[in-house]
Amino acid sequence: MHISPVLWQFLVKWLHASALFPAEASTIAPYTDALYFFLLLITVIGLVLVGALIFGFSIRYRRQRNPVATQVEGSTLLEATWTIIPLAIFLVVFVWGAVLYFRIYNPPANSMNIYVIGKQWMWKAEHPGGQHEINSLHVPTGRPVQLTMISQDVFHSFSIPEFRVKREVVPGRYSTVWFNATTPGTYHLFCTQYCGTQHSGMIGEIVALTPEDYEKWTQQSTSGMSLAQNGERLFASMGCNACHNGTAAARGPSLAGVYGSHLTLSNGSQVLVNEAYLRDSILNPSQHVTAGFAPIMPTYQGQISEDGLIDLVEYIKTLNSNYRVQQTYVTSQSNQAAPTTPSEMVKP
Amino acid sequence: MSTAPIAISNTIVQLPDQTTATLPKRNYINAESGMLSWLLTGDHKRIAMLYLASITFFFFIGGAFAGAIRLELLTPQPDLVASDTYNKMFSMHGIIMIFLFLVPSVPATLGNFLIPIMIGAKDLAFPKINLLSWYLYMIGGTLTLAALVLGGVDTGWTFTTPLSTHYLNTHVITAASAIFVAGFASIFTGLNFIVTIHRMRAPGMTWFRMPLFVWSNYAASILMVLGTPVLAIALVLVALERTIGIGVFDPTKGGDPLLFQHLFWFYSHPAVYIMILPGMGVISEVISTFSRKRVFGYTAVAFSSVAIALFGFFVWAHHMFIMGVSNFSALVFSLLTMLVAVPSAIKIFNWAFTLQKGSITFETPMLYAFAFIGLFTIGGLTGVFLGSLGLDIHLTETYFIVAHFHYVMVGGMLMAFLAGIHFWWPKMTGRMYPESVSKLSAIISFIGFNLTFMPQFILGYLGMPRRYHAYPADFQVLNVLSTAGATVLGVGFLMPLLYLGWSLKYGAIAGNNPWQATGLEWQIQSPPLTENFLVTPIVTQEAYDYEWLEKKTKQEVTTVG
Amino acid sequence: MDNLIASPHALEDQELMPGETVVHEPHTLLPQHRHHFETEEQQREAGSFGMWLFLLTEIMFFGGMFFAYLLYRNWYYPAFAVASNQLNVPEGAINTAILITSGFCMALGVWAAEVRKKKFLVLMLVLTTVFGVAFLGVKVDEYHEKYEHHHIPGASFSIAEFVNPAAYHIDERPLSPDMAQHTQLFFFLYFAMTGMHALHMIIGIGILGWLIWRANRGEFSTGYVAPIENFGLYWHFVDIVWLFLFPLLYLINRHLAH
Amino acid sequence: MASNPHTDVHDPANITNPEHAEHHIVTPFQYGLVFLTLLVFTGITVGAAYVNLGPMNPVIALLIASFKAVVVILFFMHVRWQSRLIKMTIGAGFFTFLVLITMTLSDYISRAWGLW
Ligand code: HEA
Ligand code: HEA
Ligand code: HEC
Ligand code: CUA
Ligand SMILES: [Cu+2]
Repeated sequence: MHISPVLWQFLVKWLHASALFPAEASTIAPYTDALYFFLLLITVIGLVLVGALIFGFSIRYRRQRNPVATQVEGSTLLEATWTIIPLAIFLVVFVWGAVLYFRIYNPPANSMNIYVIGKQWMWKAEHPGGQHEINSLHVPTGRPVQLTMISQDVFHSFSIPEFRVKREVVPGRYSTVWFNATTPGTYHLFCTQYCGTQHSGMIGEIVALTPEDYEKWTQQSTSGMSLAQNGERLFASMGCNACHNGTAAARGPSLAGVYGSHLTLSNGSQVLVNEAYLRDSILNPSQHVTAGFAPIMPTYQGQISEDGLIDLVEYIKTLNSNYRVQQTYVTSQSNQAAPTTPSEMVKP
Repeated sequence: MSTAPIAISNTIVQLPDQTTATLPKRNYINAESGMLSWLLTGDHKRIAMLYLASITFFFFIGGAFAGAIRLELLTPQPDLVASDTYNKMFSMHGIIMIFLFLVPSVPATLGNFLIPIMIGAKDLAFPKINLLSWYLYMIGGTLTLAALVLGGVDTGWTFTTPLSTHYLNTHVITAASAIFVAGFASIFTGLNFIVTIHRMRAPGMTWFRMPLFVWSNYAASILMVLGTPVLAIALVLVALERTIGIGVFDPTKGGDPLLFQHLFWFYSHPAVYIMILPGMGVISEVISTFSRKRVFGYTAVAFSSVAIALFGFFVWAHHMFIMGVSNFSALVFSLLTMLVAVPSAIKIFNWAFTLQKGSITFETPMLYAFAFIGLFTIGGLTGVFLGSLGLDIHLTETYFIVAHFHYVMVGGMLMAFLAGIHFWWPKMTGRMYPESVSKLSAIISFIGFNLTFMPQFILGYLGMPRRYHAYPADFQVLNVLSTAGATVLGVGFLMPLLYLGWSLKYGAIAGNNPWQATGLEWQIQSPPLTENFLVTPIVTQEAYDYEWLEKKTKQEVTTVG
Repeated sequence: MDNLIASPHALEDQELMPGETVVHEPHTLLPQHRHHFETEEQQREAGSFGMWLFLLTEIMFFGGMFFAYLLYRNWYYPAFAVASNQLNVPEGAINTAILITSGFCMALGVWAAEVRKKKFLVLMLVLTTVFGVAFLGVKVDEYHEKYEHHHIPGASFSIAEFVNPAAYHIDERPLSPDMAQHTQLFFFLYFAMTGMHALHMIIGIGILGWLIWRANRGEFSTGYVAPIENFGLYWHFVDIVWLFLFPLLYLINRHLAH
Repeated sequence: MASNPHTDVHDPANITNPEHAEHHIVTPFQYGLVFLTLLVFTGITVGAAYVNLGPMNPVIALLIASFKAVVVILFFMHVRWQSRLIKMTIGAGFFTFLVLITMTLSDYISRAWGLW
């Protein structure tokens, strides 16, 4: 819906100032709000209509004025009207809502990725550069940020009202959401899915920083090890490289370049290798056996934490050539393992 | 006592001369006496009264929890109770209100009492199963109280896995079995209604002569019979998972937690229509009676009940939009949600047009019915907000939902229940409730209700999550309003308890048909005889045929007692 | 829709109505007639309709488990196939036959009641019970076997046989440990479904005992067949559930086993 | 028991009330045929399981099971001679069951479609 931008801003500012309305701090927010106001309008119209009918008739046909009722059977025309008009309105709402849904859940290709782990009762964010945060999340404004989220125990839900985005954080599987913050500031972060005793304590803050400030922040809070570097260590210490060493004699397939590729499985189907697939093939390897290999890989279910899995996944994502795999024999000091600055963190 | 009902007066109440009137000598209440005669009764009317007493009891327990919740939320800090206590409070509030109050509210009390009479039968088809249903309900209630006394449950009423199966060590199994047992109570009620409506109608009572109340209860019964067992099996699986922990719902063992959600909502979405449909039936009766007019578009209203019941089975995943159902399913379920909203809209407009050209009076039931229409419209349309995929992302799991469902459940069904209780009180007890006090309480509840739940819509859009024990201080003002409203609302709900109790002894004698309504139930004495009809009625008139009633009233000399 | 709309007993009773009062003259009605029904016919039809509605709830009740089975069978097909091969097909097949026989006896029982042959009715009910108990007996044996092989889900569940079948002289390909873990899901569903089925049988046998007692007193040989008929519906429904359980649980991927 | 005072009071002629959809009595012979059919198909279903039919194995098994179920419903449970109401009731039950299965399954199947 197109309200004049001036009017829109006025309305939003005014509502916000009277604390009846959350700030619009992401690019999505105006879209959500537009649908919201449209629906509010429909509701008000519907309510006024129904109210007018009820009160109008009540006054016009009250016993004192109309002592004898006139029996009416019904009217096909009228009834068709109030079947079709609401139906049409609801269908518009459906289409609009569906478009919005895909806008919110379909990240742009160039978004930067941050991992989020939910557990009773805290949020842990892991930036690709290795910065860890608890119950807070620093993001730059002006560029799309995708969150890849997973829960270690029960359902949680990651909600940023000022951005109008929210997504369930599910145990056992990655879920994603993205946003593009517009205004620097500090915003609420809530866990909105009931998750046990301290559910209401599972809150935090979203700090949206200008790109420059964000740059500064990443520099200051780096732990020195990127996720991929952590993953590299794990890869060695868990013994993965015993099989995945990229040599001809290796019992497992080479993982170089596997991310983003299409694999053929032994049952003939094709899969796209994404984060979820990588995670799953570490935990349930026999679920999808790569063609040409025996199902000998052991399961790591219960042996690697979700953090560790994220590290491994990030590491595997960075393996683009056999050369890197060879390198894993020596725990590398390489700073090539993963980009530390956001500008390089572009998803392939 | 005047025979013609068309006196120009403020009220159509046709009370017999109070100086000479007495209650009928023989009626279902005094047919037998003693505790056992109630506990072992097969009479649908007595079972209805048993149900009425028990659901009222549970309503006030649930209401007490609501009061405590609102009190805690008065301040942003977690100060009144501990977190897990708070969680137990809203869980018990939800469980009690839904399974022990709202689901049985209209069907098991008014429906039980009236359906056989409305279709001209002497009782429900299976009186013993009807009684069994009440006992199951009581066992369920007792188990719930046991779970409460033993220390409570904190799953929320939705029992979300894997939280409920692996992460809570409260009395989940006790609560689950309580719901399991109470579920069978509602299955048996529904089964009884369906058989009765199909098989026991009086001669001449065709389907399209049945009062709309019967239609809507029929539709709700279908949902009870087909939906509830799925909830039962879901709860059985939760209990098994909790005790032996196999992993049907546990992702670390290869199970899918969403499977539980599918099974749970397969029941619980139809359940919301179990909760609203019988209330809609009440509204049809009340609106028609007090505007003295046949319901506008009888067939459309009747079929829309059935349509709601049918479509109600196809939309459950709208409770799981962001929980990980596929995008394809989200789309399908969102579309179907839009479709299921239409029959409700049809009903609203048909009721509004029933008033047109009527001769309207404003007794208490009518006030409640007006409240229903307004509040249900708000509640229903905000349901459409939630059904709209993109908006649900922002609104789900916030107070917006809490407001939505209180508008439909409290503003809708509870108001309809109160409308029905007032409307049929004279029939059930033989005595009138006091009119002006009850009007006052209707108005108080209406104001209190809006004050309580309107701010929650705003809170929801601001992002305040539901099931929060403590919240950021910026939300306080609206929460204070809400708590204030709840206090008013509490008064509004406490008043009927008092004056209805009072009226049992001191209320005016009602006579057979104080409202001059057309239903068969109004053509027999109040309170009715155990066997309802001395002579099985032969139905020749349509439902809501006020001309027929007028003729009939003119002919007969009304006697009471 | 027609027969829904017509009141089922609208016309036949009309002449009676005006004079009829609530005080029934007992000699016009059977002892089992309940006061609130107009006719025997109405009571009978209400009874069987009610029974059918109850069976609908049973369909949905088992339906939830069938869906869980369907889902996990597709997800973990190898585990389900191998675990299914550990079930005892001969015993399962014999049990199917036993149950069908029991259902057959029940059907004959209904016939006996209809044609008022008391002795035959009692005999058939007894046979129904006997076959029902036999079914449960076989089931107990199967459960016991699962117990011995540590196939009962829970703490003592062991996947050893699936990971290393050769060591147990089982002619199967080994499963990887993580897939083998999912055999537990199979056995959980196996026990939940057959257990729930067995529970229905046990309840049924209890009712059968009561019916035999009543039949023996001659209650059902005077044309009052409703209880027998309705119980028959229940019993046959329980059979039907088994008719699906047997192929679904026992017969997954049998041809690869040997 | 013939001595039971209740039993010989009155011959309940209205069990086979002519005005009503007559109460059909299935003969033992018919039951016997059904019984044999069921046994035979049980044999077939076991046999079919040991033949490699690829993805058709479960389909065949389910078809046979459904066939047997229909036979039981029609004959043992007398539905063939029942009123339309009963038939519709049973239909409604299976319909709802199918709704549960198909709509839920469609979620699981379409999850693999990613954005679609
Ligand atoms: C009585 C109970 C009841 C009723 C009747 C309804 C009715 C509806 N509900 Fe509601 N709902 C609940 C009880 C109920 N609900 C509960 C308890 C929850 C939360 C459960 C939990 O999580 O704890 C819930 C949650 C809920 C959700 C899930 C939100 C989420 O978790 O994210 C959704 C989403 O689609 C929804 C939608 C609807 C819709 C579309 C209707 C429709 O049926 C409404 C139809 C009615 C109307 C549309 C109004 C009449 C229309 C008019 C007068 C026309 C107006 C005029 C014009 C259009 C011009 N409801
Ligand atoms: C029929 C259903 C029903 C009814 C009638 C109500 C009635 C009320 N509810 Fe309820 N509510 C639910 C169903 C219902 N609720 C459900 C299903 C949930 C979700 C639970 C969950 O998340 O799992 C919920 C959740 C819920 C919440 C959200 C809690 C949270 O998410 O943290 C709130 C908060 O305001 C609330 C408030 C109220 C209020 C103020 C009333 C008022 O209308 C109540 C008014 C009545 C009274 C106040 C009683 C008056 C009597 C007395 C005060 C006397 C007391 C007597 C003694 C102490 C002996 N409810
Ligand atoms: C015993 C040898 C072995 C070990 C140890 C092992 N793997 Fe594997 N892995 C395999 C084999 C063989 C496959 C291919 C068959 C399959 O998919 O199961 C494979 C497949 C994979 C795949 C799927 C991608 C592809 O190309 O098929 C990933 C990702 C993977 N392994 C990661 C790991 C990680 C991470 C570790 C350590 C934590 C690890 N593996 C340890 C043998 C092994
Ligand atoms: Cu985590 Cu709520
Ligand atoms: Cu719903």
